[in-house]
Amino acid sequence: MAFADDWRRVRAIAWKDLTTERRSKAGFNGVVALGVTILMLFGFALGPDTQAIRDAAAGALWLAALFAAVLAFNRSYQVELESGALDPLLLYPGSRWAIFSGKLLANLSFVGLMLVIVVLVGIVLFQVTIPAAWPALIGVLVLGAIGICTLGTFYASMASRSRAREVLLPLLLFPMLVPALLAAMQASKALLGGDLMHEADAWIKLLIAYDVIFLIATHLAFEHVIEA
Amino acid sequence: MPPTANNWNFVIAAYVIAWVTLGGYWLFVHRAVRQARAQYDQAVSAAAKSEGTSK
Amino acid sequence: MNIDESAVTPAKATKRRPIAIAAVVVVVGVFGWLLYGGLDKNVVFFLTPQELLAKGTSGYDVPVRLGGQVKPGTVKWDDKTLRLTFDVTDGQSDIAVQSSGAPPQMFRDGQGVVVEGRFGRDHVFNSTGLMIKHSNEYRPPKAGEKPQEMYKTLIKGSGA
Amino acid sequence: MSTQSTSWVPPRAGRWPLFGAFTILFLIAGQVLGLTQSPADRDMGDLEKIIYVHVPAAWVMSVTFAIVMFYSLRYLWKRDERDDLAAAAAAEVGTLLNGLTLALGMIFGKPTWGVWWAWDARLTSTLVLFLIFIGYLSLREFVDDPERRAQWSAAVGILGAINVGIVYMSVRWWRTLHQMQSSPETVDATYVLALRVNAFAFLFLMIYFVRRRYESLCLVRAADHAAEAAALRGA
Repeated sequence: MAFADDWRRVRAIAWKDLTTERRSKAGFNGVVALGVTILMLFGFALGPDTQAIRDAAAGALWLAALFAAVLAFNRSYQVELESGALDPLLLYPGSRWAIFSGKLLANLSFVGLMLVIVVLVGIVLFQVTIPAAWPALIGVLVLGAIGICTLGTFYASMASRSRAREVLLPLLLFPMLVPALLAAMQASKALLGGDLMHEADAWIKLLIAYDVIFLIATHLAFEHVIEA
Repeated sequence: MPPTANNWNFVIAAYVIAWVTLGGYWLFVHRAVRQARAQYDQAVSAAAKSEGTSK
Repeated sequence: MNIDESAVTPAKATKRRPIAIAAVVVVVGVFGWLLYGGLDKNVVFFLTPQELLAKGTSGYDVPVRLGGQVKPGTVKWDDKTLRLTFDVTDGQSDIAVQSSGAPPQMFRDGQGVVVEGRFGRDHVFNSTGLMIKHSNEYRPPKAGEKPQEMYKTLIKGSGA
Repeated sequence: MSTQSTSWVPPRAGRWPLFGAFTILFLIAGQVLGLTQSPADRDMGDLEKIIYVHVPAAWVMSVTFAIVMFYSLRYLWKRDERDDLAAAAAAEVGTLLNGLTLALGMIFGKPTWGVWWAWDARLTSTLVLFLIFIGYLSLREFVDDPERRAQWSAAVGILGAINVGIVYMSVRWWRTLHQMQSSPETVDATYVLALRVNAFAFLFLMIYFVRRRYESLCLVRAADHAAEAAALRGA
C-alpha cells in the first residue's frame, strides 16, 4: 500500500509536468524545431551523395534527438526552480524516488513525442527506406529514449541548480551516454540496412542492460542528489 | 623515411611532455598550498580579533 | 556536528536496505550478463580472416577492419608504384591484402596487423589504412640479432 | 543547508615536504635508469623508452581514481566534509594523469602502430573516463553550496570511477588494437626493474600531489568556516 501511494505520487508529478508543458506549447515546438534544424544541417554537411546520407541517417537522427532532448531536461526542473515549487515537493511525505520517476515519465513522454516527429522528418529528408523489421526499430527508439532520459533527468537535477547549467549538463551527460548512444546508433543503422550481418541483436541487448543498470542506479542515487 | 631516424624525436617529445606536465603541476600545487595557508592564517587572526572586540 | 548527523541521515535508511541490496544484486547481475553473455561480439575492433570469409556475400564492399598476422613470405613491395601486397592469416584462413605507401616501421613477416578498407568480390582486401598490432612482449634483441632487419631489407632503396 | 560546523583543524604540512623531495630524487633516478640503462627493443627499438612514462602514468591513474571512489563512498557514509575534499584532490590528480596517459599513448602509437588514434575499446574508454572527470571538476567549479557540491560530486565520482574497471579490463574483454596488459613474464628482466622504479616514483608523486592538494583545499574551507563564524559572532 505504501507502494501504491508512491505510484500515485509518480503519476501526479508526471501529470503536473505534462500539463505545464501542454499549457505552454512554445517549449515543445521549440525543441522539435531544433531537432529538425539539426537534421537539416546534417544533410548539408553530408553533401549531395544520397547513399552517404542514407548510411549516416541513423547517427544523424540520434544526435539531433540528443541535442534537442538536452534542452527539455533542463526545462523540466527550471519551471519548479523559478516558481520555488521544488522545496514544498520535497516536504511531502513519501519516497523521494517517486519524484524522480514522475519527472522521468514526463520527460520520456516529451522526448518520445519529439522523437516521433524528428524520425518522421528524418525518414523523408534522408530518403530512408523503411525496413521490414520496423517493429524492432521502434523498440530501439524506445530503449534509446529510456537510456537518454534516465541519465538526462538525473544529471539535470544537479545541473539545473548550478551556475552555468547549459554547459554543465552536456558535459556530465554525454560521456556517460556513450555506450547507450553507440548501441542505439549501431542497432538502428543495422536495422535500416536490413540487418544483413545480424549485428542488431547484440546492440539491443547492450541497450537493455544499460537501461536496467542506470534506471536502478539513478533511482538509488537520486535521494542523495535532491536533498542537498 | 629511414626506419629509426625519427624515433628519438618521439621519445624526446614524450619525456618533455611528461616532465613539463608533472613539473607544472608541482609548481601549481605548491602555489595553491601557500595561498591557502595565507588565506587561512588571515581568516583565523581576523576571527580572533572579532572575538576579542565582541567580548 | 551531532545535531546535523540525525538530520542528514534519513530515518528510513534501515528499512529500505533490503531493496537497495536487491537493486545492487540486479545491477551486478546485468553487468555479468553483459560481459559473459556474448555481448562482446559487437565491440571488436577488427574481424579475423575466418570471420570475414564466413560473412559470405554480405562481407563484400562494406567498410571493415581485418586483423591477423602477416603471413611470412607473402610480402611484396614495389618501390616504383609504392604498392604493398601481403596475406593476412589467423592460422586457419588467409586473405590477400593490397595496400599503398610505406608501412609503419614495425611491419615485418609474422607481425600482427590491422588493415582498414573493403573486401572486394575478387577476394582481395583493398586497404586504405594499415596499423600494427604488437604483442605485450618487450625483449631486447638476442646476441647477433639486429632490430628491424626485415624492414630495412624490405624498404631498401625506395627512398621513401 | 550549509550548517556544518568546523570541528576539524586543517592538516599541517608536517614531514610531507621531505617526502616530496625524496619523491623527486626517486623519480629522477627512475627516469635516468629507464633512459640510459635499458637496451633497445628488438621490434620497436628506442621507442621502448616511452613505456617508462606512459605505463606508470596509466597504472597510477587507476589507483588515483580508486582513491576517488573510496573517499566518495566514505563521504556518503560518514558525511565528513574532509572526505569530499580528499576525493576532489584525487580527482584532480587523476584527471591530470589520465590526460598524460592519453597524450603519451598517442605519441607512442604513431611510430609503433602507425596511427595517432584508433577507435578501439581501450582508447575510447580511456577518453570517456577523461571526459567524465572533466565533467566532475566542472561540477565542483559551478556549484557554490559546499554540502550540495559534496553530495553531487560524490554521486558523479562513483559513477565515473566504475569506468576505471572497464578501461582496465577492456583489452581482455574485447578485441582491441591495444595489446593486453604486460606482466613480468612478457617483459624482459632488463626492462622490469626500470619499469618498477618508475611506477613507484609515479605512485609516490601522486600520493604527494593528492596530499598537498587536500591540504590546500582543507585550508580554504577552514578559512571560509572561520570567516563565517566571525560574521555570525559579529552580527
